[in-house]
Amino acid sequence: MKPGTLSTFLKRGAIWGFIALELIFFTVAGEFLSVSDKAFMDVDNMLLLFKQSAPIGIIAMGMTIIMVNGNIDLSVGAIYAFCAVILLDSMTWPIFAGLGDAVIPVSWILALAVGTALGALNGLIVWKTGVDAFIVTLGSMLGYRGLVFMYNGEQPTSHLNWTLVDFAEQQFLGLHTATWFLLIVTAVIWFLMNRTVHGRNAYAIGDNRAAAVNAGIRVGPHMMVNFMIIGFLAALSAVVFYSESGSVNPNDGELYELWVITAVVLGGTKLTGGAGSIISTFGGVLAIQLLRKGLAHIGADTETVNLVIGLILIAVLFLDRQLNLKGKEELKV
Amino acid sequence: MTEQTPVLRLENIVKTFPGVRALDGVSFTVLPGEVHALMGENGAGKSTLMNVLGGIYQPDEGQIIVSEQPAVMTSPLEAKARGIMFIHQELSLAEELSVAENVYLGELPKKRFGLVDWDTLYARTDAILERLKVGFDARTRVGDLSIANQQMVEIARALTVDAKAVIFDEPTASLTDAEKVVLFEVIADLQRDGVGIIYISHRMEEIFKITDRISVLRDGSYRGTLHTRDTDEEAVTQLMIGRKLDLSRSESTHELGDVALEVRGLSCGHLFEDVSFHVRRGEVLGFYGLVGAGRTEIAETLFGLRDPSAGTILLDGQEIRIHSPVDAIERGISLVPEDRKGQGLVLGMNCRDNMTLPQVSDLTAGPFVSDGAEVAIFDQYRDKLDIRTPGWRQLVGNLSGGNQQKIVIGKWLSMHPNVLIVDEPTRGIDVGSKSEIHNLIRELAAQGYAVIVISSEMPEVLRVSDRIVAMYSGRVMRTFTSDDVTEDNLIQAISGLGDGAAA
Amino acid sequence: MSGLTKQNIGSFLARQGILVAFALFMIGFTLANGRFLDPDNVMGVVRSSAILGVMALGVTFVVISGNLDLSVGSMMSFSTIVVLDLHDKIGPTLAIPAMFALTLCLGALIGFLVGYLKLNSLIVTLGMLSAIHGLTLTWSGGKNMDIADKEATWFGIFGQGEIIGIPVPILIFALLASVLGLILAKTPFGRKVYAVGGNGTAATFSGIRRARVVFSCYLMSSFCVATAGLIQASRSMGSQNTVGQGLELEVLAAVILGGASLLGGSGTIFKTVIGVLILGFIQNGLLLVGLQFYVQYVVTWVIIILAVWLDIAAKRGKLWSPIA
Amino acid sequence: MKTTIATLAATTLLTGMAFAGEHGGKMTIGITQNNVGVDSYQTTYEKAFIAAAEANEMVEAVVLDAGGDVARQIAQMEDLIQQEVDAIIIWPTNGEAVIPAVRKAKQADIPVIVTNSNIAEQGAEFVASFSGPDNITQGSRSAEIMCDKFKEMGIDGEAQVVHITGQPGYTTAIERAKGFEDRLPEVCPDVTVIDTQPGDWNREKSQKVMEAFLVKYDDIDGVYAGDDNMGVGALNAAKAAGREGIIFVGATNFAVGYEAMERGEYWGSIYQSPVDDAEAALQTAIDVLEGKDVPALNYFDTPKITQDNMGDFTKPVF
Repeated sequence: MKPGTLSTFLKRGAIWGFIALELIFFTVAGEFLSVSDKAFMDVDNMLLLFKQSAPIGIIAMGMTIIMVNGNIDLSVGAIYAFCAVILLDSMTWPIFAGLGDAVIPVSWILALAVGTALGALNGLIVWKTGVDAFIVTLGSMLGYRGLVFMYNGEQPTSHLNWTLVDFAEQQFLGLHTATWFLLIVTAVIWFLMNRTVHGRNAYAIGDNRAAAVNAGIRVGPHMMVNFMIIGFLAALSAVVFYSESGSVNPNDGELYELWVITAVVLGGTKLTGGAGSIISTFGGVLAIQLLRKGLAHIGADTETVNLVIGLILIAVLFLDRQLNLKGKEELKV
Repeated sequence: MTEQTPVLRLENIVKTFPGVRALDGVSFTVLPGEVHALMGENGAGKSTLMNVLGGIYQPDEGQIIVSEQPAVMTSPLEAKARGIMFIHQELSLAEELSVAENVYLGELPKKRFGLVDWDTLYARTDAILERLKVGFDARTRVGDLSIANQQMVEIARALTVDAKAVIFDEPTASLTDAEKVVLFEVIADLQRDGVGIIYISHRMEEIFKITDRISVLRDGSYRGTLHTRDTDEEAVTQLMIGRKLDLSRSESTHELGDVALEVRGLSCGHLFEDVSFHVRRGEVLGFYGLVGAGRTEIAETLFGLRDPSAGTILLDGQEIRIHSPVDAIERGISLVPEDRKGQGLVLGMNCRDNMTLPQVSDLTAGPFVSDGAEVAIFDQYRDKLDIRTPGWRQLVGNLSGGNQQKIVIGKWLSMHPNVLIVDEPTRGIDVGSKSEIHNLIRELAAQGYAVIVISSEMPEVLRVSDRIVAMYSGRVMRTFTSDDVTEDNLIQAISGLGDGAAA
Repeated sequence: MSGLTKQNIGSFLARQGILVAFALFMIGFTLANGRFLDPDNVMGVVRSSAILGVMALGVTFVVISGNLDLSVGSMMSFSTIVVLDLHDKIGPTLAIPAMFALTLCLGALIGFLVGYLKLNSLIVTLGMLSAIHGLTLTWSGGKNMDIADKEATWFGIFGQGEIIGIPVPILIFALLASVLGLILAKTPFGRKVYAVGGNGTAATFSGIRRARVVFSCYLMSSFCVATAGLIQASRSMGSQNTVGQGLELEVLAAVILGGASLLGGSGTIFKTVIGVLILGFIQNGLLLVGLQFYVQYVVTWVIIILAVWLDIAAKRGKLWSPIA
Repeated sequence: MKTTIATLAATTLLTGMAFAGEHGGKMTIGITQNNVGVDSYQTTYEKAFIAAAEANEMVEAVVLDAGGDVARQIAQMEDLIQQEVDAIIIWPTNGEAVIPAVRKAKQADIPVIVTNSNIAEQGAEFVASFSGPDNITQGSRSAEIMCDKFKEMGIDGEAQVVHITGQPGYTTAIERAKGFEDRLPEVCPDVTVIDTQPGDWNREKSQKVMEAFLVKYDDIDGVYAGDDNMGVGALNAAKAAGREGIIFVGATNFAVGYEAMERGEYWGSIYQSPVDDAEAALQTAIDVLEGKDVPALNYFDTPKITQDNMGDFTKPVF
């Protein structure tokens, strides 16, 4: 066990070390390359970092549960867009006309309910048909996106409500509304995963599904609940973001699933399930946003950003494997 | 005993799968405080019966009666709730979770709002671990435990509830002798508490040591129950396979050839150190030791799957280096691995393709694989090894364990190796096929192959080997010849006692 | 074992079920628009499916070997841009082999990372998707690439030419499908691909160089991508940097529709071709009956789930999953 | 490009000495573009913008790319506000979603100039000026080009047109489609638009769409594509199918379109230079900062280009 301790520490801490490295690099490089007079590690800039991490971050928390469970959800980007459409469109529905600004919570709840329902549909299909979650959600990624387009053609769906925007732009104790949502979601999901029976069962199912079945855990409904959670969180992410921006293009949220999965994997969650930590996922989300922000700060252009992000993902995977090597005598398979 | 109320009664259970009558009217009774062995060849219906009992399958006919109450087992949880506990043969643990979470898997103690009650969980688990006299606590991560200790975690599960009946399915497969003793004490404890125990094992010596009665299944039907006291191995075996078995050791009557393989001072990290031995053509060299003694790792090193940190390997007197299985195969070393399903076979492939896999590149006509050559090889070894399969197109996953093992052996025999290494040749294989495979190994030696057999079962090593290397904790303790080996000195050697400590 | 035949029939029916559904679609579309089965239209669908199809052939190898390739779309953009750029600089005779060499290098890199370094293919190819896009943008400076004098080159043959009345892209697709189909079904290498995907450990224990097989699969995939890029470039004689964007998922959908398991070890080239054609005809049929493009997303969704579900159901002999 | 900015920063340091103490002497202008790399118009725009900023020693530019993602664009707006740039130029990914972010800039006293495609009306009050082409007018002009040609050919009484639009959801695509579809019935009431499908600004996609159109309709007289890239895709499809005599009209004259016009295969388009676009945006920003009076809608002219008058225009560089 002893030789493992250091590598375990390195592994757990790796993402934070990476974040520190990014901060140092961009601060130093920013001094030479940035036209801005402001330092990279400015307090306001760091506060923005949290806020800007929210859309991906909120979904990533759900993805951590799904991946710990041994599944994957590729449809989150489409769910995100669909819920945004519901959120903004429902504010103008005639039945809510008399509500005034009271329509806001109603639309929120509606959007969250729709997100949960779409997640539940994914979960139900995975449960009842036994088709692999990758395929099920690859399909619904297309299908849900199709629904988004069918809803309003190719037009953006818009409803700018300034009350809502003002709320979304609020800063409480210096933190933006979106940041609060991110922090609360992180805390709640951490609690769920570490303190509740449901969370512990999620690890057990991802780790050894047969064992979980034998122990009488109802794997099907359990997974469906998790898909509902990620559906809810994708909707919440949409609610938080579109409350502030008020208009959604039908192709919004495309590729979000890839960013979310990247963040979760950077945070060290095993793709095969059974292991993963919410706090590390949080680190993974920050690391990605920091990378984007930092590359923009030092004036890197689009092609460099793509290249760097792709290579870093592979490099992290490689490092993770090196840390897990057991030494020369390991079995070569 | 007949006056007691049975804890568990199975009445006329029938279970059919499309086209197969897997269980055909099975009935038997488990009394409180008895250890009841359930025996049968693989495919006789034991697992199906247990799955019916555990609520994974619903029986088509018949009844399960727990404490004289008819029960419908709808799920594993239902079975558990009625006091029927299972200890599974294949480890069913979540490695990333703690011991406590594994022991109480599926029914973690809850507080309000679905929160885990950690204090209760750890306290209860520690109490159980205390009974099992293990050297780890409830908070240990299961992945950090040895295989044997993981098995103990599995066993700890049986003690979480006031069980009426506990089913042990091959519990000793990976336990050391010392751990077996603890297990048998636990079983005795349960017996004293009036728990009925179903004990499933292929190991006769255990059956005769701890059970009270033996029920036998064959081909899905119930063949009778014997009182252990009043019977012997032969009678049980006959009931199981419907014929007599030749259990005697076939003495080698053939001449030994030259030394085929010699190993000098071979080490691989801490897995094994300074190992030396040799094997001649026509000879079976047995490796005996506990799980984790380094036997399998030696085989893997000889097969190029691990890099040795020191020592030399000589094949026919020539020093060689083996970097990969490809190297090993080229030099005529073959390995029948211990994990048949995980390492030996591609279960989704048909019998022929599995058998010809190592040489498929050589079986070509032009750029393509030659169908005829492949089928010829398959037919030859199917006949030679008496592999029972409807045809070569059958997927290997659908065969019984014994036939699967013969496919793996056939795969390597068809490569005409100089040295054949067989790791746990009969793990999970029923008695009938077991003796066939033992005879096969003897025959191979007689034909001039140099054979190395690794086994954890003493009767097996004693039966097939000409010489036996005893290992303990990565070192060779002593090498026995068939004349000087006894059960006692062999056990001493593999426990790190004995006189070979200096080796 | 007497249940075997019954199961086989069930599995047979389920497999045919996909084809039956496909046939129903074809009939429906034909009734809705008489031109659907018009030879010109059929030829047109096959021709426009050729690019996707050629890529799907390579990905079939990767998927059967138990891995994924999400980088094919991005890599196809790269090939297209590179061959177009080099066409005007060094001429088509040199540009084509140069582009193939560069694309194969990318395939080799992925193959090295996944095969020899044993990194997870989902993440590696996800990373490569982004990195190769960056590479393409760097190469082109973000500009569209166009062949300056489109009349003076024979380069158009691969995308626009016809031989005995059959468009060259279809011929390339058919030729490649036949060759790769034979390789997969009949050669020792094909057998090894199935073995590695079916049980990689057992394959290693049987003396198969697993890393080399995986590496070769990615090399094949990148060869197919380069071919697709060549057809694409030749067809339009000019291209944007994003020409292949999103194709990776369509390709994967086609391969899955064809019945290859993402766990590896099963699938055939023939079935992949069927999968490609199903996608192509659905897309075309919906366009012809005047449905918006996004209806196709929903239809594809339903078809994918149904196809895979029926396949699994046939294998386990039960419609519904036994998971509690 | 990194080096360009590095040199820019370095020269800034040097020239900064000369301006030392003169607060506000230099203007920092941030720009967040829609999606560089998606087509060469945007790429050429970015290069032209950097070149123009470099040429003006009074200007420092922070150039960002939203990659087509609204969330990223809003984040970049926030970053620019936080960095306290003097003015922000935005090429919106979504004409409405960025309004609150624009308002935030306004509240921070940073003037915002919208470039290329405008934001929605509710946002007008927060914007200092819009600089770019008038996409609705462009759509109408394309309709006029097509109608005139039909009249010349004498088929304006029965001609049938198919319409291939840009990427769904993009303001430019929506506005051009609207301009075209509103104007066509006004000038040529008897010409019918028989089908509309998006080509996603993508030549290959457009080619596929056109192939299906060609099978579906025997009689297609005209094709209107949201830009020349798609127009050329459609042209390729028609050529492959051997259908002749179709009038192709596009917008945003790309080099490929220009060449096709030279060959006489493609009838007309709208001439729009990304260099003009970029320079106009930068100039508008400078004018705003210098306190000049700037019109709210600062359109730069995008004239019609057809085979008849193409000699008056140089071949586009993108």
